[in-house]
Amino acid sequence: MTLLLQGLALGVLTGGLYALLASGLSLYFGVMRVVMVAHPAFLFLAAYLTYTLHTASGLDPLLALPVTVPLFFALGVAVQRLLVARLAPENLPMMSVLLTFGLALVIEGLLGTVYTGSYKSVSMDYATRSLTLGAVRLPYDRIVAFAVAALTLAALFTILLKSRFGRALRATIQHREAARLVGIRTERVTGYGFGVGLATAAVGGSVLALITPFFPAAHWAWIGKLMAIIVVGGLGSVLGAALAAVMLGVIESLVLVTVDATWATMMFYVFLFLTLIARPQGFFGGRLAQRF
Amino acid sequence: MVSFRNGVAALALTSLAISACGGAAQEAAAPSATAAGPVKIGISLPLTGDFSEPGKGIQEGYQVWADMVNAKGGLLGRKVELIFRDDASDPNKVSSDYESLISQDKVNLVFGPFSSRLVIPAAQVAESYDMLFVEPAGAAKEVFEQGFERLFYAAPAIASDHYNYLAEYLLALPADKRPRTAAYASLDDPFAMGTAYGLRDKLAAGGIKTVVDEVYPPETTDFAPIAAKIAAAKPDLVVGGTQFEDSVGLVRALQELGSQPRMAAFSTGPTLAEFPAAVKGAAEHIVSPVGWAVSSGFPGNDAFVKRYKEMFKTDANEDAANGFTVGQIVEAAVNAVKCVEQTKECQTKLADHIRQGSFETIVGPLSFDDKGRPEQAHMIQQYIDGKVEIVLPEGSKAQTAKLVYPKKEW
Amino acid sequence: MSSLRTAGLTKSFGGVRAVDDVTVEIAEGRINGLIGPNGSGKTTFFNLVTGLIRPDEGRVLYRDRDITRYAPHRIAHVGLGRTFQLCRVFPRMTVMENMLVAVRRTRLRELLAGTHATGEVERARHWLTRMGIEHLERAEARNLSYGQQKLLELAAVFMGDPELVLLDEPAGGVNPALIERIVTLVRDLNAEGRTFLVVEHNMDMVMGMCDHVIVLDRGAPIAEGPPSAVRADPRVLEAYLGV
Amino acid sequence: MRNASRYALLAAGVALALAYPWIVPNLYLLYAGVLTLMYAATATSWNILGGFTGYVSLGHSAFFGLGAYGTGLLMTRAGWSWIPSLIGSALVVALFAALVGVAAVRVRGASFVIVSIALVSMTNLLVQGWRSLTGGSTGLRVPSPFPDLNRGQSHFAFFYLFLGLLALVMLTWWFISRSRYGAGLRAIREDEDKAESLGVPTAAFKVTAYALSALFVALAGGLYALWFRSLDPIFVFSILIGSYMVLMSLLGGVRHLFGPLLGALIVAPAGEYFLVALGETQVHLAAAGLLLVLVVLFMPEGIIPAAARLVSRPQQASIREEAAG
Repeated sequence: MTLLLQGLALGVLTGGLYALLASGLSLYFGVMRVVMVAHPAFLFLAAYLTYTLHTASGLDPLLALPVTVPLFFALGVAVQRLLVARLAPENLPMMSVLLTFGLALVIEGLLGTVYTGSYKSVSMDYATRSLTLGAVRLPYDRIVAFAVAALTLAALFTILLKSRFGRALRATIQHREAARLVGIRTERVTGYGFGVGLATAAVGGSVLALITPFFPAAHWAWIGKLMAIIVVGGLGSVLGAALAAVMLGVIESLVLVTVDATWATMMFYVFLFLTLIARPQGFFGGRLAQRF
Repeated sequence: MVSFRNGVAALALTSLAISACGGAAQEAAAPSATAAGPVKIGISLPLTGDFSEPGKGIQEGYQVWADMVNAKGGLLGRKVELIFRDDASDPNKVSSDYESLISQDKVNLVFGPFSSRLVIPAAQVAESYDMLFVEPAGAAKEVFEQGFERLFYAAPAIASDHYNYLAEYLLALPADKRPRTAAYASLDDPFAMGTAYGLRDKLAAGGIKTVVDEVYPPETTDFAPIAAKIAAAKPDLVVGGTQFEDSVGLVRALQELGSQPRMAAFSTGPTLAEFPAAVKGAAEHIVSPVGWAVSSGFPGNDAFVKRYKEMFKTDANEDAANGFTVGQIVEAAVNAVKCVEQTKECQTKLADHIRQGSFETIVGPLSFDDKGRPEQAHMIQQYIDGKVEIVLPEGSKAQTAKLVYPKKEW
Repeated sequence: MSSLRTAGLTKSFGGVRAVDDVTVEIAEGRINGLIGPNGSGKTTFFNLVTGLIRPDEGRVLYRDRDITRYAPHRIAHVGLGRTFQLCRVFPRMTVMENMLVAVRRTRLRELLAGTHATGEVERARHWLTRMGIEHLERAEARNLSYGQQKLLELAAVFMGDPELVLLDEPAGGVNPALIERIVTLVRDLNAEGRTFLVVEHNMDMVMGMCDHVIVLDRGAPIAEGPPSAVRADPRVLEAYLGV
Repeated sequence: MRNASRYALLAAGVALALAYPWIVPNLYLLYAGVLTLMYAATATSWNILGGFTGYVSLGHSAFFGLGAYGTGLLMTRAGWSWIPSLIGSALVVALFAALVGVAAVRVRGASFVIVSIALVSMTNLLVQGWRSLTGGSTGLRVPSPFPDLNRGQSHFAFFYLFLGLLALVMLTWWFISRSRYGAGLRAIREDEDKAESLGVPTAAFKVTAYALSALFVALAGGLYALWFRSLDPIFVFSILIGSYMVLMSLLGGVRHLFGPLLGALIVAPAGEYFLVALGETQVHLAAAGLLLVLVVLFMPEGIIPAAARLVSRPQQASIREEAAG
């Protein structure tokens, strides 16, 4: 019983992190119907940059964010404007996958060249302690990760819901043509949407660096999981992805403590297929899955 | 239409080719013409991809060996030249690398690649060309069950024997101090599982109860729930069949979840230089099997350590030592049988010599059984006061400190 | 005998009833017009009938067979063909390849046989010739002019040998000469026994070509009858003029 | 005239392919030839789905791996001989693909890609986790189908076996391309709803294309198992193998019979070249990635159409004029 509670608590914390890591993927898909296979590679690029800043300055990895977030925002706009936007619209969903797959390889190769293939890690003093609540222990680094994820997502939702840019972005997501007709510069908004997506990768990368060692090829293990999350959540729905992330995080953790790690990882794909069979549009909103 | 004709012709020619004993095969089997010139040694290593880090260590070990041999005047008076290929951690590439090194570059010798998972396909190629195959990294027991006749593992022990000294130590403890329960978590990998299960089987036979036995796939990114499972079982002993990432993940998570075993043993991870920093203070008193030590005092080891530092500006590690050991064994065999050609005759002589001989190496004296398994055991290292000390076997030249048990809390 | 019949057909999009309780009957052998102001539900009605979207309520019957829940391709198999509002051809396929897509029966042997062997290519040439675009057989569809694409779309539909043809704005974006040609074609094909249901904004064309006209407004039929009668109906004028 | 030169070119190509094992100077080149043929066969098989319907599957290595493991397991566990094992395994995989296809082809575009990626991860987890059957991470050793042949002779045999498979797949592709089934599949790529309204049972068409494509990839996987004789889940169920199929097809041209073959003939040696030329560091990964990016951006239709456009530009223009008239 204690074990189940512990598993549940860890699952919620991990799920929060998943939500942050997957939010960018939902955004790209929303604004451009693009599956960004390179997103996990960018996460690890951010993790490496965080590592460099951390080892050079000794600052907390989260203090790297003022540098990495704007950088990644600009990078995201550039990727959209210079690469993705050049693809022919008729088979954009397919070609974008290949394009971003190529990008992922480029990033992995460059990381390997610059940082070598060895493991890097950033560990802070709080990374080994935990908060005890009754029989359940909550590791501080997970709490920090969860808190950062929650704050970032809250900021993201605030931007999406309250700002003019957010409204333009949502309009673009929901109906591109209509958005253009009411005077929204959809091209520019799309670029910024990509930028925001990649900015979440900057935050996600810093958090990842905090809780796990990493190496250039580490991104492969994340692609499948994150993709499964955004499909279960409903493609293009940031909120749906966040809910699905927490749900799958909890399920993964519970299966792990009761069955084993193979089945725990398998759960992501089991739910992916269940979603496709039962509700292709996803469980938490988003109507786009079937069409794109 | 044309494609169809093509298919028929292909089938017809297949039977022809089989009966005709391919021209290319004969060509390749021909002995290399020139006896002079450098001794070329072909090596495929994972310089990129999942196994790239240890691959690089082994490459450096090979380079130090070649440098030192050439300084001494080479092999049989001929300069040694290493030809490296990157296999990108891909078995197809490993095979094609050895295929090209042997049949195209006509190398005199081949040395092994890294990882049990790549050694088998590589050894298949070498074996089919009747080449001697001494390898630095294929420690899983399955490697030796393939019927290879020219494969030798140049380290003290295969994976399942890595913890032998630790098992002896624990089972020799007086009953009131001996751990009663043990938890095992292992990466799904033949080498990592080999180490953990080798220890598990010996301890279980000695009456130490297994309370957790987890295997996790390489895709696992979150180790906290596994640690939670271990923490809930409150074992006296925690054993991780790990590589790097997972050893760090497990140690951190166990620590966070308040699991305080009396002993913690992890393979591979703690032997890497990055480990103490990655787990902060938690490295203290963690034990690991290790095949080589700076301090071992085995003949030649100090020279190796010194030359390595000169060449690469950092301290030598176990991977490099394993690579170097391969060179040492082959060097001894070549000098003994006085040939270094790609011919079946010469390669057979070399293999026979290695099978029967005993070799002084920087990891200690090595000898092999008829399957190519080394017959010694790994040492056990422990972090004591932040330093890596060799704690087992008791009374050996290499021992630098006494094993601390039970460990301090992390 | 009725060709197509709908009973209480209803479809809402987010609270708006795009098609509201439509019960109509299309008689066999006639050219029927379906008109109405923008947003009156004509295209939604087409999509419901051809199975591209599912109705919330109501039934669709073709020759007294209930096809409400049929997948679109099965509806095509029973003999309904349609064109789309903004002409849809397969852009990166040649004209001839476009022609060979339509399937009336799924017999494995026919599907797998080479197209030359089964005489399909001859049939395709026949239809292309009737549309007057036979010389473009080898061109890619995306290289055709808009009018040619319209003709190609029409020709491709007839490869499926439909008895009832639904045309969604056949005159939209087309020059007067071509409209004339399409009207003649539809008349000829009707004379050969095919039934038509035409959505069209070009009133001259509808009134000149159709035998029977149905008027939709806000998702519901408001008038029906011969063109002359419909034209005179005050409800129709009201709907169009928005009075 | 054009046809005649085309047939001459084809005949020369076929003759060269048949003669290849006899003219290469060493076994490595023969080995590389076998590997290239294998890639060409898998890429062409992939193209039965990808080229006709436009559904990009990054996960065909799932079928490759299942075909390989199926063949190996039927031989080692059931004691079948290699030919029934190979065929039996491929048929089972095709059936499995059909079942997966029913769920997978319900979604289009990006979602389909995600599903295909998930499929590789799933099969990898399954085969790796089911240790008692498959040997798990230890891998599976497959007995040699020709125990009497030495390595060179075995390469010889498999060169022609893979060549035969490639011929079979290309023949199938060609056969489909000139049938109404093929026209229907192409129409799905262009406009799925429109195809459906013309009476094309799109779901059934897609599932059969998916299964057929899987069948041939599984055959290639089975042959690979027999040839390589050492299987390891993380290598055969690798997303990279699947993406190679895509890259090769795309590079050559997905709408052409010879596209994937051409792609394989370029990518396989180029991969070797990158490794040798840039092998010391991971730059070669970046180079491969960059190549993919460039192809996608500047030659999305592949080399064959790009080359054809160069050759026949005037003709193209005349069609356009005629069309406008």
